[in-house]
Amino acid sequence: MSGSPYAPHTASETTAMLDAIGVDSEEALFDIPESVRFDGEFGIDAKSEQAARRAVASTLADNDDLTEFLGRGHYDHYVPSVVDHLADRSEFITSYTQYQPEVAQGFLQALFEYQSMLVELTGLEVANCSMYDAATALGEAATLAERLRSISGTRVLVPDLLHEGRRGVLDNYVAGSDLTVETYPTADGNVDREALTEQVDETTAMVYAENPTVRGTIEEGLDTVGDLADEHDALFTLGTDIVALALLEEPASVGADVVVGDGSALGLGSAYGFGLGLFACRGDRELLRQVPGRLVGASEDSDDRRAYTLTLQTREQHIRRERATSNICSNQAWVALRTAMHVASLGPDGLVELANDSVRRARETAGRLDELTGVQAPVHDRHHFREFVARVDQPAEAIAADLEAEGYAVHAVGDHEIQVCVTEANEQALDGFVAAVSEVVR
Amino acid sequence: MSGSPYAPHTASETTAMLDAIGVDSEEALFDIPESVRFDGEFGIDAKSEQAARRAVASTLADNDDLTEFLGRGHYDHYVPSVVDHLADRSEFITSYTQYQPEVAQGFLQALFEYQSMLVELTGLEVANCSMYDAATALGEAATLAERLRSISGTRVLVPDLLHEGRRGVLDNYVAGSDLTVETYPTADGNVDREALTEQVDETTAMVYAENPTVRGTIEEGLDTVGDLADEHDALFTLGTDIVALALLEEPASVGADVVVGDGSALGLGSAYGFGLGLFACRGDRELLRQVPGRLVGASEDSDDRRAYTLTLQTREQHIRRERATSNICSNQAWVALRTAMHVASLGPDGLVELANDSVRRARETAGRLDELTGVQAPVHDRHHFREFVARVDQPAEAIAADLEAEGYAVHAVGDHEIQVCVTEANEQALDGFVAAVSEVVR
Amino acid sequence: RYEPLLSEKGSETVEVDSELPDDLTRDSLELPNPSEPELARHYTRLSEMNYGVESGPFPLGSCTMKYNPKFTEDLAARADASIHPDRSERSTQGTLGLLYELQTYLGDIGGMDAVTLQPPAGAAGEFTGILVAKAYHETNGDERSEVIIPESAHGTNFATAAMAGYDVVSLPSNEAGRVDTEALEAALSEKTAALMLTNPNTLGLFERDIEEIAEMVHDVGGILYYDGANLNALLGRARPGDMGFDVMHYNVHKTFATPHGGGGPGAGPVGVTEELREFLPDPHVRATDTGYETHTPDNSIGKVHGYDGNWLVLLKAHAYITRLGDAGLADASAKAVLNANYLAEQIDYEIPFGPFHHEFVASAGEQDAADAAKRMLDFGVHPPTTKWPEIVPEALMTEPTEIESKRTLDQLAAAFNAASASDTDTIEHAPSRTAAGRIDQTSAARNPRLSWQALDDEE
Amino acid sequence: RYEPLLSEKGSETVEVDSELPDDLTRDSLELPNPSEPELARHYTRLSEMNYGVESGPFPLGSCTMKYNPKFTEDLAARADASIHPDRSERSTQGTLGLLYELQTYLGDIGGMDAVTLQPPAGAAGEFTGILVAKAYHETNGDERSEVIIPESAHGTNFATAAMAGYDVVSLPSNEAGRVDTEALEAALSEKTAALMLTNPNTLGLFERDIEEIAEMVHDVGGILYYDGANLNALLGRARPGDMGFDVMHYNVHKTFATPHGGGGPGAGPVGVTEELREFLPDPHVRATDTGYETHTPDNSIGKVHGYDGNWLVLLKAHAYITRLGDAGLADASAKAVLNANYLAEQIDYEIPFGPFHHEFVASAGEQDAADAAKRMLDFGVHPPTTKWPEIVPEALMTEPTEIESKRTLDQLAAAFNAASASDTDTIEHAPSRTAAGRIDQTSAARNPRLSWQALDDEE
Repeated sequence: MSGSPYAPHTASETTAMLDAIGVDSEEALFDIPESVRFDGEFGIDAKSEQAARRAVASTLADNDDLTEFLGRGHYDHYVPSVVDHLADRSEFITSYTQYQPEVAQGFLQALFEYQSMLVELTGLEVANCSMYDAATALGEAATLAERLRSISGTRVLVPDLLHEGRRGVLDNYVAGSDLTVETYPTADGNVDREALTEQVDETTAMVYAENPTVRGTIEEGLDTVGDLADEHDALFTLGTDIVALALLEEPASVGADVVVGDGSALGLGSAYGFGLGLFACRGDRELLRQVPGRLVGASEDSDDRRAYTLTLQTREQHIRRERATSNICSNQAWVALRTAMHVASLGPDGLVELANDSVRRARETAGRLDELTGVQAPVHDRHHFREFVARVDQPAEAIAADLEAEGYAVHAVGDHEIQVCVTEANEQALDGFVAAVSEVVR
Repeated sequence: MSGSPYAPHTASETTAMLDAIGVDSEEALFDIPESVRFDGEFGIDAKSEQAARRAVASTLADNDDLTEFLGRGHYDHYVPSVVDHLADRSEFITSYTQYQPEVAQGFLQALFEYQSMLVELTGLEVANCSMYDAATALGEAATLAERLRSISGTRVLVPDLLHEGRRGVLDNYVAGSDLTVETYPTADGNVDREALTEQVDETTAMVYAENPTVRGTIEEGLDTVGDLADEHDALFTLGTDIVALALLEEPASVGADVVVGDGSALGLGSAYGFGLGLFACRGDRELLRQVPGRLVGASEDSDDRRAYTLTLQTREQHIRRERATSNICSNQAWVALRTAMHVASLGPDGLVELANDSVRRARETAGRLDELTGVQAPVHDRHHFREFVARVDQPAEAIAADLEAEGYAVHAVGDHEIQVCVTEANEQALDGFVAAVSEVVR
Repeated sequence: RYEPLLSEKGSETVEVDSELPDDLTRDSLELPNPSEPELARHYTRLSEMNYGVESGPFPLGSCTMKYNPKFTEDLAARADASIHPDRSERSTQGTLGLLYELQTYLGDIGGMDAVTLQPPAGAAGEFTGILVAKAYHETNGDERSEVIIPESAHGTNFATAAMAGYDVVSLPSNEAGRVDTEALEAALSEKTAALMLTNPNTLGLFERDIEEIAEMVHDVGGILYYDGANLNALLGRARPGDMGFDVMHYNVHKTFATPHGGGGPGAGPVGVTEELREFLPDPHVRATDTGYETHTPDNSIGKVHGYDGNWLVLLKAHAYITRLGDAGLADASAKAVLNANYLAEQIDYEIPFGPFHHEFVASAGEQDAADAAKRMLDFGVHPPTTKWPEIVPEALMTEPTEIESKRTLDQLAAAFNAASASDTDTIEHAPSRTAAGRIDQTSAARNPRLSWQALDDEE
Repeated sequence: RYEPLLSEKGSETVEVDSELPDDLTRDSLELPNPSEPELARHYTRLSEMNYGVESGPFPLGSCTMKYNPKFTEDLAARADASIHPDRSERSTQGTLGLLYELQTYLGDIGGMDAVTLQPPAGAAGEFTGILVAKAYHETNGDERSEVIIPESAHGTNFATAAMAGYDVVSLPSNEAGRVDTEALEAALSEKTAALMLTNPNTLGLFERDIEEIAEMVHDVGGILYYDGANLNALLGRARPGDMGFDVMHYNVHKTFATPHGGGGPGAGPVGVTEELREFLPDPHVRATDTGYETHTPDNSIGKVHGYDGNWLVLLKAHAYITRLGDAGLADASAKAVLNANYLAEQIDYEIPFGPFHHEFVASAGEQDAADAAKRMLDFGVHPPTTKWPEIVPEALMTEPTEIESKRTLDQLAAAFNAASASDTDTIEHAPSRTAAGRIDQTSAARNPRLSWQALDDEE
């Protein structure tokens, strides 16, 4: 194979094209000084499609076949086959950002529908599909807080249990700003509201809480956190995920100004952390001017028929450059398409049922583990969503390693704490898992 | 789950529809006498998509993971991914026979292109995509011979080595006709032309030969068979496959009137015998009136633009009923679409290269096996295409079983004969295979 | 819009060189040589000029155009489904197990004692069933020469009977659109090999006299054959076996939602009563103590497919039945019948016969049914089957299936009614909003151009 | 044609009951409830109203809209690619191995010593790269406050620098469309943290003075940053690392053919020289004697993604590089440059700057470039990027990529020339043959309706 398999040029076409240009070789078209020309090799052999496929598959096969009971912000829910088939239609997956809306109505409408679903689920007025993941969405929420004139503080308050990835990204996002990040304590998994009350004051730019928390507990009384933020002119940003939104208190009703979190819990399944960041916020003028990411709006075409288009683009980098509300360009549109498809496939009934199952499965599984000698579960005396922390008498790392040898993956989240997440994707393996735990915890 | 997951009716819609009809239950719509009503159960539990998928996959997983060196009329060639993705577009795969050509131009054109590829490959003027497989295509060829007024005989001559499936189907297809099937001998795998000459006379309706043969040998001097049939007003039907057509003598040039065989060697891969029957024939008036299966023809639409349509439908069962040229209705259109895509993906270069590789692989592999103690290969002193028969000192069934235990599948075709087929799908396993053979043949 | 032929986009002629002697090989080969991006665009554009179930309603009577669940495609694409038919049975327990289960499911659903999955299409199923009947008679030393078929039956029935060497006796319908039992009585004799019936028939009417009919056929020693094309009306409500049918075929691409694929592939399993089991095709899958195996039934008719049928299609049908279960299957029929009756209420065309089940046949009346159908295309829906069965003048044979919502049925009815209200000139010049205008069928048949080579020759 | 919103097709409000205390849960939830067939039709129709690479040519300048090989999708769909990021390294050697190999491939291709795959997009790559530069300066105790960016650069460069807390110094181009080295000399100082450059630049011109520029930047202690958006021009011909760049990002969704997905996801790996390796994000994959592991580089900037980046996108890029190899990659660039130059020869619009490589910027002259682009839509092609870079009046920034055939380029040129020949009235009212007519952007922004709830409120 001597060329790109995806370049269609026959030798005679190449010659004809070179003739039309008036040069005698492709080489002659490269205006590159000799001194920086590359004449080495990468050492990568071209392969047939079959061989390339086999090579990549063969390496992938080095991943062990484990049943995962893992969560902590990245979840595996069963994605209906129809989502794969529809999202893979080439008109969707190979298209570009919708700068020519007249030939991009399909994707624009799908994103508009995604936004609308988020509006329903959060109770907020504005949503986008641009955030890479929950962590970067949190970072964008913080810098949004800084940009808002109605907010004067610079302190960002986050729970002490915040997922390390989210905290790390947040630190980097505020690195170029005047913001600082501080933690507030949690009590038995949830916000320690008394302690938080002590910490919030006029210098606070944003209060961040999560529901469910990273340890799977369901928050109680988030409205008081909302009030607290409101009283001190701070942004209240709530972290959650798209399944939990169907069941837990509506963010708007507890005073959330911004919602971030994991959107790809629906639509993508386990993907090694690849996902979609939720982002929704209130819809007042100031926020509309400052919100990061792409927004799709309804409009009309020349025949006065409803049509969709990217809108409020003057916030964006390609127009506003260094004064843009974010540097986001490539985003997660296609994942949002999948998420919307999955939500629509479930419908409100199915989605609420899935959320209820998430409560039930966590409770039941914790109960089964609690019956085992050497395990106490759940550690937190809270309601749980999808996952919970269990105390193990043996060292948690050893337990996790032993379980892995049995074909199961769990989190070791403390010296003697493991975390277990149950969804419909692993529920069928629960009996075997519980048996394996009972073996290894002794 | 209480209903079909693919019926969209909400309870209130069902009620509204019943009201509109004027009945009070779905039950009331069934005009079935009590005595033949069924009130039993099948005992099949409804399942979620996830559970149904898991159940079927779990049973499928009971198939052993073998590397197959199997052929004999059903072949595994690597199907480019693009074929899967394009053929699975719902507009293709969920469409019906093209009775409304104005909304079926896409599939009609694709089938017209398939027909045209077959015309090029066979040198004949007419091709269809309707045959279920090589065996039924052979059966249809025989009954076509009977219908032709230019042919008066009733004897169908087939090689003694004819594949048992093809022979069995042929016997059934002629069961309702005056035709009889006789075998003629082969010599070292190929047609014994002298013996055949003895058998052919004016009572012969059809002579059938294959190239390559079921034992992988390449025929020599097929033109004399063509002449022989021609001289005695018999139809000469040639069996082949779509890869071999790219390399071996053009059927028209050896006097073939009809070509049948395996089309799905391209486009489908190994599918437990599921496939596509090739069917091509001469284009004179008599044959055009008598040819079985669906044909796509070019025409014009009301704006005089080129358009495609099913044509010569008066031959078909839905119009001509018991005087139809075949009872074929549902056919293999979608497999033909895949085959055409695969051919187009290879292009003439790629297809000829694949065919040449098929000759090389058979020769080289036979050579490697021949070096082993306890194996002589190939048995036939012929050129081979893709596969060959090897003589083994040990009983062939035992060799095949021993190889299976090592993870390889071969045919046992005689007491001391195995047959081995090599394509790009198993070539990468050849070293292991030869080593395994060397172990088991001792 | 026009998409050029692949050959028009660029072909290449290669000289065929090989290690074989020259006289064994062809000289050259000319074929299109698109790049993969060009190929993808070509077929993407062609697909956009094609109407499928996911394009809109597809109410073709007797065709049962259901939604084809995607997960069944995923299963069919699995590597462990892609196996060679000549493998040992020991190594193919997964495939044999699924086939055995499907045989069992279909047997239970149809009330049949044994099922073969080998026939690769409905017509192949008919042929298999009639061969079984023939073998049965021959084993009994019984020479029979006729197959009786109602005039409203599917064309395949006639063609199949002829293919099996039988004379066809056509049976008129009575005024109610059902089998005329007096005419049947007259047609039956010891020459009768079989009566082929569809129930509900092509008018959607249940043959209420089915038990009497069965008795009449059996009385003369004939076989009662069930054409499964309309089985979607009866799932979980009635079974051909219970009505007295001896042989039946199933169209899994209709009833069990495997895709029609632009005409195929389908699959046409055949069920028989215990008495006929011994005649089933070779091979037949059965359970053993430890798994599954194939065997040749004692008086097998032999082979009707080179291997074991359209495996991947059968796999999808299995998956569909597994998904729906008893409740889903019964509901599918209930909603199919509900939809047909609701749609019938909404349309202006006359529907002469009833009560119908999953399909009905309206009459276009003064209009040409084919023209009316072309007009419907302009409303973005697929029209019904036209001009058949002939018992209804200018027939519009309509089967919406269970997958349509009330909303979609209302839209479909609007298309019917718009066609109904259109004047002759409009419908004769329809369609006007499709990728191609009305296509000239006559010139296509009069001057057959069946390949791009034929088009080139013309120029 | 119009496809209703999902909500218009039917929504349902469910009361939310659960085992949780009432005050922890919402009261109700209203969402669309389409059946699966309805869902399939909805998105099928929407897809038909969307233009992708397989719909036709897509010559968006600086976007590199290549064909996305299908087999890479198959690999991404494999079950063993669907794993959780918190698994042990021991159990994820397949994923870590592929990531390590991709790091190596990209390092070799860019001439960089170490590569992180964590940034989930090009802009995220820029942010990562600038954070690395910042960490480098801070580690040196060096306070720097400015990032210099040519005015023709991508908007993300400016936004990224600001996001990292830098002041942006905008650099004018010289008459030849390249970096004005005198202006650069004037802009550089010890405040200069970095110069961000694209090469070839957004006019497709190679910055021939790149070595001098690198020396100038390095002389003041600055970091030279390479924006990889235009890397498709250089594969196998030149490497940023060899030109003196210290940091670069790669757009795998451009250069390495992963799909753009209607705006994303992409991936923006970042390569650095040995000196900067210690600042790369956490975690970083490296090889051990027995396999692969992750580690935290000594002076890591920390995290730029919650986990490890857009894994499935990276997997597809790996597969693409594996398929093409050295020869394919070099040919891709050769054909991309050939195509741009050939297309430029065929079009009537003026192209003020050259010699260009994989893209060129034509001027619509008296026409409004955005109008000209709308007119091109009427010819079934996608228009180029418009009105940018501003150095060319009414810019039409055009990048056909290597995947187009001569035939397609000729058709594309015909569309350009038809637009060029169109009168003002025609182009102002274009397009007229698309699913939607010209869409009113102003009213969309003036009265933002960002959800179906907002549309309902309006009524």
